[in-house]
Order: sequence, then C-alpha cells, then structure tokens
Amino acid sequence: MDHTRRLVLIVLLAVLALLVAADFFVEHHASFWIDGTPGFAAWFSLASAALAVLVAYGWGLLMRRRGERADD
Amino acid sequence: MIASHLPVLVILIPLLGAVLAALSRHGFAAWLIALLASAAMAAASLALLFRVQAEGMISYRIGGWAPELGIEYRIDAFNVLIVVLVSVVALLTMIYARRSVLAEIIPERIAWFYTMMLLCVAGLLGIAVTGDAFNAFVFLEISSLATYTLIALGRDRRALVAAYQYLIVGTIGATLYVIGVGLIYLSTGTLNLGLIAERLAGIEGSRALIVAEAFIAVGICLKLALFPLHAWLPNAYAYAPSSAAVLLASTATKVAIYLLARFLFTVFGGHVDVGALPIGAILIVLSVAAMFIASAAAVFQNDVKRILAFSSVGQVGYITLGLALANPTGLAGGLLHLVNHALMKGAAFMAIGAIVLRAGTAKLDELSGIGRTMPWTSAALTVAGLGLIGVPGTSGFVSKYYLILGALEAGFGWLAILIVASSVIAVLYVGRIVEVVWFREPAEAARASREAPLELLLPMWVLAGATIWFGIDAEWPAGLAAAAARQLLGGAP
Amino acid sequence: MTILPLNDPALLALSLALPALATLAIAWLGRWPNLREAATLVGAVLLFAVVMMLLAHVLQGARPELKLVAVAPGLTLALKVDPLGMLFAGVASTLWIVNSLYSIGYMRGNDEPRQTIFYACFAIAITATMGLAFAGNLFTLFVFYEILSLSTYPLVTHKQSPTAMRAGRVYLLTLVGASMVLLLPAIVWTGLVAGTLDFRVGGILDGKLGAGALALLFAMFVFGAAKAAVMPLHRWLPAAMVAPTPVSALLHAVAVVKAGVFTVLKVTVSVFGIETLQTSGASEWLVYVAGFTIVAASVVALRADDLKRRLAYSTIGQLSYIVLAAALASPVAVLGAALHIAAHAVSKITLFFAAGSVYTAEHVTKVSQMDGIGRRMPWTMGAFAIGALSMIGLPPTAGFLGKWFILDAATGATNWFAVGVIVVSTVLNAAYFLPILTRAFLRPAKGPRREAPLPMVIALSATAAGTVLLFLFPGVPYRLASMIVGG
Amino acid sequence: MTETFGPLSPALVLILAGLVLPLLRGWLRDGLFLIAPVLALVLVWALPLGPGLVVDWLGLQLVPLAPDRMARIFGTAFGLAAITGALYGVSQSQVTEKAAALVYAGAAQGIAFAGDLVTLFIFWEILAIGSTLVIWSNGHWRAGLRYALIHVLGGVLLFAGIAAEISATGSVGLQAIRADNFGRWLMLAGILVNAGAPPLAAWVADAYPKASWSGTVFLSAFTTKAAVLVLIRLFPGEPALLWFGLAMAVYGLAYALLENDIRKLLSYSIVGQVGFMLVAIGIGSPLALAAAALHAFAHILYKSLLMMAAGAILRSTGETRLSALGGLARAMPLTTVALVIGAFSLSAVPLTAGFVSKSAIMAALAEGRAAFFWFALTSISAGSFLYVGLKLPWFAMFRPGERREIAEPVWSMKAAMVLLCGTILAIGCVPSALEALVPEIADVAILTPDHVLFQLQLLIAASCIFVVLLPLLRPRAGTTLDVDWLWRELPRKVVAMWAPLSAPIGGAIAAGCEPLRVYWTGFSRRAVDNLSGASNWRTGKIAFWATALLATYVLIAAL
Repeated sequence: MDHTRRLVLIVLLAVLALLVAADFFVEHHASFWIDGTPGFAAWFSLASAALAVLVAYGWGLLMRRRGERADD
Repeated sequence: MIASHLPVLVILIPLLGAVLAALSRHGFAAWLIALLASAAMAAASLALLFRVQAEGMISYRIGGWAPELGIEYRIDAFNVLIVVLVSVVALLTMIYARRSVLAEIIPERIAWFYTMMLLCVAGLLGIAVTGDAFNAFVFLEISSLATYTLIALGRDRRALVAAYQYLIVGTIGATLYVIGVGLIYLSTGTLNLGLIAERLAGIEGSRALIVAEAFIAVGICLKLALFPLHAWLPNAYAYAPSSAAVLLASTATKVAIYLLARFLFTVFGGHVDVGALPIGAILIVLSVAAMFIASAAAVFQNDVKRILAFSSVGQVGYITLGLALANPTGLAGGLLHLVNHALMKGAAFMAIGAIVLRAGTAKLDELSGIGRTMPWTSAALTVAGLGLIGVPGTSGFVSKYYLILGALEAGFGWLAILIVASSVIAVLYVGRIVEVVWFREPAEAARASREAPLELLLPMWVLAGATIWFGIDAEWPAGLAAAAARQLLGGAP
Repeated sequence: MTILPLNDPALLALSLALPALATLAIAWLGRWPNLREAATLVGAVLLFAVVMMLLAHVLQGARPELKLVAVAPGLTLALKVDPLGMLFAGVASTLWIVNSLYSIGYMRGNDEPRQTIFYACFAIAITATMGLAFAGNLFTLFVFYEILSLSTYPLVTHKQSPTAMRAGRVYLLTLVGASMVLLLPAIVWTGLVAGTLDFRVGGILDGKLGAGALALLFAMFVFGAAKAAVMPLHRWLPAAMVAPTPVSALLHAVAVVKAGVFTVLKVTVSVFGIETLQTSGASEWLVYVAGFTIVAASVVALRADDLKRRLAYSTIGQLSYIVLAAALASPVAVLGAALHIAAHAVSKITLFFAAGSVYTAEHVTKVSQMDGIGRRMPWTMGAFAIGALSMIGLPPTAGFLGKWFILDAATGATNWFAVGVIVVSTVLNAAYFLPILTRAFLRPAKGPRREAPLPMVIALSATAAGTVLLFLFPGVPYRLASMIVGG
Repeated sequence: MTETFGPLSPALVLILAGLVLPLLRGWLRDGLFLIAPVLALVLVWALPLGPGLVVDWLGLQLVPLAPDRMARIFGTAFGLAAITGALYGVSQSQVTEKAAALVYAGAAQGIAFAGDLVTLFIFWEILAIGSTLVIWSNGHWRAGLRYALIHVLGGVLLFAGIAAEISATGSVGLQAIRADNFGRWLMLAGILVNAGAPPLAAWVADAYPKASWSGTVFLSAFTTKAAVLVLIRLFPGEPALLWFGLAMAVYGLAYALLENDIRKLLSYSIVGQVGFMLVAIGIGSPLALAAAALHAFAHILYKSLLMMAAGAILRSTGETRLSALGGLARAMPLTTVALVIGAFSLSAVPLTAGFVSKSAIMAALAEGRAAFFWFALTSISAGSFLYVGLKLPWFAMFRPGERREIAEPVWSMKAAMVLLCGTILAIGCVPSALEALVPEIADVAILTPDHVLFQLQLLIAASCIFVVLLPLLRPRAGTTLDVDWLWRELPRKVVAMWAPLSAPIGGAIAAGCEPLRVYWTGFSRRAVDNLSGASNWRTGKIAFWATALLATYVLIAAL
C-alpha cells in the first residue's frame, strides 16, 4: 500500500470516527432493533462493502473472460 | 305407321346403308350414304326416345310372332339411352370421318370402311334393342366381325396383329356367352329375356344357372374389357383408323356393358347383391383394380391413343363399379358415367385423330406445343381430359359424384375414397398430355401443323361441349340415368 | 344506397361476370399490350366497385342470394353472400387492383413472355375466387376451388423451365389431389349425413355424427383444402415460388392460400358450427397440428436464404394461425381468424411486392445478397419493414389485429399450448424477418439509389399504407368479422 | 375536461414529431427535435386529471389517454429526460436516431398515460420498435437484433397475458392484480423482461452500450422505467417482486463492480436500481409505491446525467473503457462534475435527488416491517457507492493518466448536463418541493440529522473499504459471462460440435436405409416396366385370366 493511499485511508477513518462519535449525540428513530444503535451504519457498511467486493471478485475469478466478444 | 316400326328401323337403316355403301364402291358416295343413314338412324332413335318417355316400355314383335317363338325387341328407359348414344355418336363420327379417312385409308377400301362402320353400328344397336338372348349373340357377332375388319383397315402393320388378337379374344367371349345362353335355355326353355326372368323366379338354387351366369358375365366382360381381360383393347384402339377408334371407344364397350347390366339386373334379378353372391364382390374388386392399375398404365404410355385406351379400361371400372353397387344412386352414377365417358372419350379420340391428321403422329413426346398451332383441337382434348379426371364443371364430375354417393349409401366409405384417389391418377396422365401440349415449346411436328378443318372440329366440339354442358346442367342426363337405374332395379324388364 | 339501379342478385352475378368478361377482353386484346392491361385494370376497378356496393348492403344486414344453375338433383350452383365471404371477396377484389398495377410494372420490367395468358389466367383466378367467396353451398365452393387450382397452374408454370414445370406438377397434384381424395368425399359425406350442402351459420351437422366421425370429417376438410398448407400438405407452396412475383402475390395474398383457410373457416362456421365443434371436441387435435405447423414452418423460414422461400414458409406459419383459430372454434377465434385473413393478405402482398421489386431492380433473390439494399431502395424496403412488423404482429400494423383475437381465443379457452405456440412463433417471426431489415438498412450499400419501376413502387407503397391503415381503422373488416358468427 | 385536448396526448405529439423529423432539414429539424419534448411536458401538466376519454376500438372500451397522478409523475420524468436528452443529442448527425428517439420517448409517454391494457400494449411495442431503431442507427445490427428479439419475446408474453386477462375478466382496465393464475404470470413475465429482471437481465448491458453517445441517454431513461410504472399499476404488493428486485439489485452490484466499460457499468447499475424499485413495489403500500415512483423519477434524472457524462467522454476520447481512461478531470471539468453529481445521486449522498428517493424506499420498507429486505438493500446501497461513487470517477477522471489533447463537448451537451445537475441538486436540497407530486413522502425523514449521519457513515465506511481493497477493484479488460451466453455463444458451440458429427451420422443413416432404397428402386422400376409394357400382353394371357375368372365363379357356384 503506497503512501498516498495510506494517508487517504487514515483521513477517512478519522472522519468515520468523528461521524460515529456524532452519532451518540443525535436522536435515533430506529426502524428495527439494531439500526438505531450508534455507529451501526459504519460497521454495517464496512462489512457490506467488503463482502460486496469479495463476492464480486470471486464471481469475477469464475466468470470473467479476457478479451471482447467477437460480435460486440 | 312408321312410328310403330321404329325399334326395327334403327337397325334396318344402317343395315340397308351398309349394303348400299358396299354396292357404291366409291369412297365419297359411300360416305354420303353412311352419313345419311346415320342421320336417319339418329332421328329414328331420338323419336324412339320421345316415344319411350311418353309411353313407357315398347315391345315390338318381329313379324308379329309371340315371344316364345319369335323375336321380341324391347325398348325401355335403359336401352333407349344406349340406342340414342350409339346413333348420335355414330352420326358425329360419320361427319368427322370423311377427312380423316381420306388421309388414313387407301382409296379403294374407303367404301368398304364405311360399310363396316355401318355394319358395326347396326350390330351394336341390335344388341341394344333386342329382347332375345340368342339374337343378341347374332348382333354381337355382326358388330365384332365388322370391328375386326375396321381395326385391320388401319395403316399400321401392327393393326393386323391387334385385329387378330381381338378376333381371338372376341371369339372366346362370344363362345362363353353362347354357352351361358345355352345353359339358360336348357333350364328355362326360352331365349326371351323377359320370359327367362319370369321363369327363373320359379327355379330355386340351380347351380347350372349360376354357372350360366358366370359364363355370360365372363364372356361379356371380355368384350367390355374389364380388367384383367382388357389387354386386347389398347392396341386395337391405338392402331385402328382414327374415326373407327372414335366409334369403338365411345360405343362398343358401352353396349357390352349394357348387355352385362341387362343380364345381371333384368335377367338374374337381385343376384348382384353385393355380399350375397360373389359376382358383385368380384366385380367391385376388378373395377377397383381397373380404376387403379389401368389408369396407372396409362400414365406410362407414350402414344396418346394408347393413353386414352388405357384410360378407357380404367373408366370402364367406374361404370362396372356402379353396376356392382346396385343401389339407385350408385347405378345411376354408373350409367351416367357410361354416357359421359362415351361423350368425352369420343371427343378425345376425335381430337387425337385430328392431331394425327395434321401432325402425323400421336406420340406424346413429338407433340410438344401443339396447342399453339392447333388450339381448338388441343382445347377439346383438354376438356375431355378434365372430364376424365372428374373436374367439377365437366360431366365426369357429376357421374363420379353419384358414384361416391352410391358407395357411401352402400356403407363403403373406403370405396368412396378409392374412387376419388384413382381420379388422382387421371390427373397424372391428363396432366402429362396437357403439359406437353400447352406448356412446352413447339416441336417440329407442332410447327409444321395447323388447326384441323372445321368438319373435324365441329363434331369434336359437339362432344366436348356436351361434356361441359352436362357438367353444368346435368338434370337431363342424370334424370335419364336415374330412370334407367330405377328400371333396372325394379326387376321387371 | 345504390347509385345504379342494381339489385343484389344482379350485383352478385356481376361480381363473377366482370372478371370473366375481363378474361375474354384480355384474350381478345392480347395483341395490344396497353389495351390489354387497360382491360385488366378496368375490370379490377369495376369489380371493386361492385364488391363495395355489395359490401354496403351486407353491412346493412342483407344476405343476397343467387341460384345459378341446378347441375343435378342435390347439386346446385348457388351463391349466397355472408360476412366471411364478403370479407374475403373484399380483400381479393381490392388487392386485384393493386396487383394488376404491380404486374404491369413487373411483367414489363422483366420482359416476361406470354403476358396475355398471364393476365387472362389471373382474371379467371379472380373469377374463381369471387365464386368461392360467395359460394352458397359446399358444391359451389368445391367447383370454384378446383377452377382456382386449374387456372393458377399456367401461372405457376409461367416460366416453363424444368423447375417451373416440376413445381407446377407438385402444385397441381397436391391441390387437386387432396381436394379430390379428401375434400370431395368429405362433401359427399356431409351431404349424405346432413341431407343438404347449403351453408348455414351454426352448422348443418348438429347431432348427426358422433365425436369420432366428426373429427374424421373435419380432418378430411382441413387436409382436403390443401391450399391452407397445413403440414404435411405444405410442400406445394414453397415449390410454387418459381413463379413470377405477381403470381406469388396472388398465391399468398389475394386468392389461393386464402381460399384454403377460407374453406376451413367457412366449414368450421357454417358446416360444423362452432358449438358442435366445441361440445364434441372434434377439432381439438387440429390445435396441435396447426401449432406444429406454425413452429416448424418458422424454423424452416429461419434457415432459408432464398427470400421468397423464407416468405413462403412464413405464409405457411401464418395460415396455420387461422387454422389454429378455426380449431379453437369460438366466436372470438373466428373473429380473429377472419381479421387475420385480411391482415395477412395486405401485409404478405407487401412483402412479396417488395421481394419482386428488389428482384426487378437488382436481380437479388437471396437474403445474403441484400446488404444495404434498403439504402438504395428506401421505399421498397420501407414497405417491406412495415409488412415484416405486421407478420410479427407488432402494432401499429394490421398483423396485430388477428393475433390479438386469436390469442384472446386461446387464452379464453385456457389452451396454453396454443398460447405457447403463438409466443414462440412470434419470437421466431422476428428472428427471421429482422435480420433482413438489419442487412438491408445497416450494411453499406453497393451502389446508388435505384428504385424499381414506378407502378411497382406505387403498388407496394399502397399496400404498406393499407397495412397501417387497417390497424388504425379496422372498422369495416371488424364489423364483417363480428357478424360471421353473430349473424 | 380531457375533451378539449381531443386526441392530443404527449405521446402523439412526440411520435408525430418523430415521424415528421426525417422530412425536415437544417434548423427546422433541430428546432422540432427540441420543441417537441417541451410541448409534451407542457401537455403532461396541462391535461387535467380524470378518468379520460373512452374510445371504442374493435369492441373494446379503450382509454388511450387517462391522466392520473402516477401518469403525471412518470410523464414529468420522461418529459425531463426527453428535453435534456434532445438538448444533449441535438448535435447528433444521425437523423434516424433522433426520429427514433422521439418516437421512443412518445411511446414511453403513451405507456404513462395509457388507461387500458390494449393501449398499454400498443405503446409497449412502439417503445420496443423505437428503442431498437435507436440502437440500430448506430450500426450495431447484431446487438440490436438480440435486443429486438428479447423485446419481441417480452412483448408477446405480455400480449398473451393481456389477452388472457381480458378473456378471463372481460375488462381491459388497468387494475391492481396478483400473479395468481397462468395468464397473469405471463403478463408479469412480459413486464419483467422489459424491467431487466433475471433470467433475461443480460439484454440491458448488452444493448445499451451499443447505441451512440447520445442514443444511450435515451435508452437509459425509458424502457425499464416504463416497466416499473406498469408494475406499479398492475402488480402493487406482488410478493414475487420482492425477490426479483433483490436479485436484480445483487446482480447489478456484482456485475457493475466487475465491469470495465463505463456505459456497460452504468447499464448494470440500471438493473440494480430498478431492483430497488421492484422491492418497493413488492411492499405495495401507498408510501412504497410513491417511493418506487419517486425513485424512478430520480433515477431517470441521474442515470441520464451519468450516461451524458459517459457519452461526453466517449465523444471526446473515443473510449469508454476505464482501463484505458484516466486523468480527464483537468481537461473536462464540467463533465467530471456532472459525473460526480450523478454518481453521488445514485449513491444517495445527501442533498441529491437520489438521497430523497432512496430514503423514501427505505422508510417504506421499514414501515412495511420488511426487515430482511431493509438490511439487504442497505448493504447493497453501501456497495453501490463503491462502483459508481468511487470506482467510476476515480478511474475515469481522477487517477493519474496520460495527458491528452481533449476538450469539453459542445455547448448543447454541456447545457443539458448543467440542467440535470441543477435539477438533481434542487430536488436534493428542497425535497418538500416534491410533495406536490408525491404527497406520500411528507412524513418521511430525509434531511434529519440522524438520517444524514447514518448515510454519511455508510458512505465513508464504504470509501475506507474502497481504499483498502483498491487492487481488487482495478478495472481489467474483458467480459463477465452472463445468461446471454445461452443465446449468443451456445448455438455457435453446438453448431461447431455438431459439424464434425453430422457427416458420419448422416452417412450411417444413409447406409442403414440403403437396402430399403435399393429394394424400392428395383420394385418401382419393375412396376414402371410392367405398366408401360401393359399394352403388349399376349393373347394367351387374356385367355388365362378369362379362364381363371370363370373358374373362380364356377368354383364358388359349386361350393
């Protein structure tokens, strides 16, 4: 991981931390039991996004073909 | 009173004509005599028709002798039809014959030819009008002998062979017939058809009678060219002079069929019942075989005359099928087909005769495109062909329609299908002729020829026109045929 | 509302006499091509006028009758106009005008020989078509059916090449053979059972035959009318493609195949009666046969490179839609079938006109040679596109109408097999028509713009416009079609 | 009051304009191309709401013009898309495409205002024809053909379903139904084909990228959204839609993440977003339906914008593959802004239209107690930001790339993009303005602190993952296999496999039939010989037959 990327990551994590912190100070209108808890969106998103990338990557390993189709 | 002597007049006129023609020795004079005789004969037969329609059955006793001893001529709704048919066709043939004969027969024999024609007609009419079994045999022989001579007069050397073959076969047929008549005479003691019928009713289960019936049936079937006893016919028709072929094709087999019907229905009464006795069943089988095999053979011939001849064998099958069905509709269909077939086959043979006159050949592969140069003749041939197929709008359709109806009435659905299926074979051979004649580029023969003269076209188109007319308005012939069928099935002569 | 003091029987007689007279005039004027063609056109226009007058009366509820001649006891040549026949006659007489116009362009453009015979036989075929459409009983129908077969034989063999002659033989043998072996016995049987041959809405066979016998009789009618080209009696249609294009148009659109499906439909409605068929289930088997024909014909069309062959198989499929509808035997199905007769006529004639126009201008006969042809002949191929859309059944074209009601009938009968067939065949139709369009319009053109002769372009534009107009204003055909069963 | 407008519907105006367009030249043509959509939009609002006029056509009581609220929502969206699309594409030189695009837009309006099933179907098919022509006018005839065939299939399925519905109920009206019998399943299947639902979803990404730079803008707006509208009208609350929608959302996400071509990526994303709408329709409450409509509305705007940006890139660089792009931000600042705003709107970044509509959908799911779908869609939302909000702008615009001599597109394209950016942001900033159109969303929490915070966390967290897993997301040239393999490659493979087999099999069959053939030839030849020689029987043969016949009779008599 190169320097710039690491820097960007640190900044993003810091912003995320701030947002999670802010989450403790607002009134929640939970739709279901867990989504009203502070920081839910953060961890849920981290997990979902990682899962999405990994699933897609795995699918790509299986189904991705090099080159364009002849009739495209 | 001439009118009361009409039944015998129709025979005497051609006989007298024959004698005069033989004496005249001159071709044109003989033709004129034959023409006049035929015209008189036709007029007489038409008069006879009107009388029968007005008065019903006519009985005429030769010399005034009572039936048991003398000969009785009986004219009823059935045989008057045959008489009119034969005499009208004969008249048309005589009109047609002059030009055709000039081209086909060496001059010295022309008078002889007309003599034989008249003799043949006289014989045929005699078979039709007589009410006496042995007298019928005499007329049969007269017409047969004349026919052998007519065929032998053909230009082609093979005509002699054909005539000889017909002579043998005809003789066998006549012999079988006369044996049958003899057997009947032994059982019943009379030769009068009406009396035989009456006396047969009193005799039960005589095997001799069945044998007699068999002899008579087979004998006549030889003459009417029922498949497989037909093989004399194609060559005879193909090599006979054109105008003789016209006469024979239209009338000779028809008269034989008449005789068969007369015996089967009038004399032996209900014996044709399909299933009860095998004559009907065997007749059905042979008729169907004729419809298919003979028609199929026609497809593979090259000589148009021979195509038409094989077609005749096939068409005879339809007529005998009508006899074998033996119900009013089927029998009427058969009889109607008898008339219709005579008309269209006459037209067809006249057309091919005209083509032979102009193009010098009847070989199909040499007739390419003849329709361009001989349109009227070819059109007549086509109309006749359509009639043979049974295309609606031609008389052939009407008679086949009644035949199918009769088959269905008798409960033979399969037979109805066979009737129409065999018509498809007619599509094949007629189609071949039509295709060659109309849809090919003209060949040498076609280019060299021109339209036939009017005196050939006129009789040809009278017959072709009748084929169309009776296809569009069949009330009259259908009525006559239905009356004849009723007459036959009624049992009484 | 009559302009001329003509009563209905007179009009009826005229509708047969006019094309017959035209035949004579054409034969007589054979030596002067311009006069001869004028005779054709005049005959066509006059016939159209007569048919339109009849149409006006029929729409008002009149059912003109005319007894021509009693051939023999039980056999009468008689005419009787009913809405179905009126529809057929209307379509045929309208298209005769257009087809004559087109023929003039085509026959002259291609220097065809024997044009007099061509126009004369054409006129006879139209006479037969009128007689068929107005037939008052089965016998009359049969007579004109056969005349139609015979009079079109010279047209099919017009080129007189060995292929043409062979095609002619197949044509005649199949049509005449089937009609004689199956149709004629069926008619005789019907006459025997029903005691009449007259058409009557609701049928004449009600309760007179068992279900099995009904099914057999129905089969004899359907296959006997081989002009309907239900498999396996379809081979004559592609074989007849050797004929000049106007003849193909006559076969596929104006008269011949329509005569076949008309016969099937007429028999369904007026001999069996849809109620009898419904209750007995005698026509159920036909759903499957017609369905198979539809799909199989489409698959063959998909693989055909010859344009006219592809069109021919398309016709086979489309005809079986009508047969399928007849087999469904419900009022809606009959309505759909009748509309489909009109719709298919006007769109298939457009397609054939376009095919012939392409042939005349460029001598192109194969789909694979059609690259860029749409850029060179925009009118022709534009019309072709409309015809193709109609074949697929897409709005706003006439093909939608018939398909709509046939589907309505199929779903109404909850016959999912029929529904499936229509779905599959629609996709297949698109699959074999659209590539022609993509080739014609999307591939580069090989030459400059060059349309076919003007009469041809006018004719095909007119029928293409008709294809759209029939969708937008289906009033008259729809009213006729809905009167068929309702009376 | 509809009477005063007679047959003048937005659909008719656009379709007629499309038909007339090829006949015009120069500024007249451009003018009509621009004016017609505006006129259509004016009509959308000028037509008074009401039951509409009944027209009798073939015995069916048709309502070709039935303005209601839903028609107005979609009519507005379609109108805006047509106006901006026309502005964007006015410099397109292919007149066929322009004409087809107008017809296409008109057909979409027709579907929006259709008051009965038959009218609906007719416009449905015109829609298919118009869109096919748009694709074809760019010359991709194979792709267009595939597209056309799929839509013919969808159309005829719908057709069959409608026919079944009419014959079952006798009514042509549009009424809410469930897929509870075969006919209705057919109808649903037909609509779903157009919506891009599996198993036939592959057509979207196959066909849309094949259109021209301007054509794709039109394509992205109408077909799928028209299907959504029809689903709202016919199948609200249909449970099957929940699963179809979810499958589409997952499919769209996975394939978009893998895709290299911008326009193809955006096409996959259409499927994903329509999946959101389908889930909402599957919930079926008034709020859910309003949310679906609103999301369609927003989606039309931002997807048009995204496609415009992609088209601008294509027109300027001749390239749409991410792997070959990069560093365009400096040369094409306006396009970059448009792309980012569109992407953010799709990812539901607050203050964009997408945020409003997605909030509404989530609120509807919560209200409907559909917990599973709520969590699933939330998670897919986070994933969506990865490909469209991050991957797309980063690889296309911002990552360091080679310096090229390229320029911003022409003014009309820029104007169109600006117009859309403005609309999207305006809606995002003042969501209450939409309440006039969709009053149901009045109670939805949109710009509340907790909601905004929630969304921001979601986005930033996804960004973290993007940075961490960047190597896995690097675009690579290639294609991802899809269901369309079945009709694009399988037949070719089968033919290739069959080719070497066909000769031996055919030979074997021929060999097997050989004896039969030989026998038949011999038989038929003999038969022909017999028949053609039939005239030359010897006399003895006749005599034989006569005797045989006679013998038969006598024998029978003796028995």
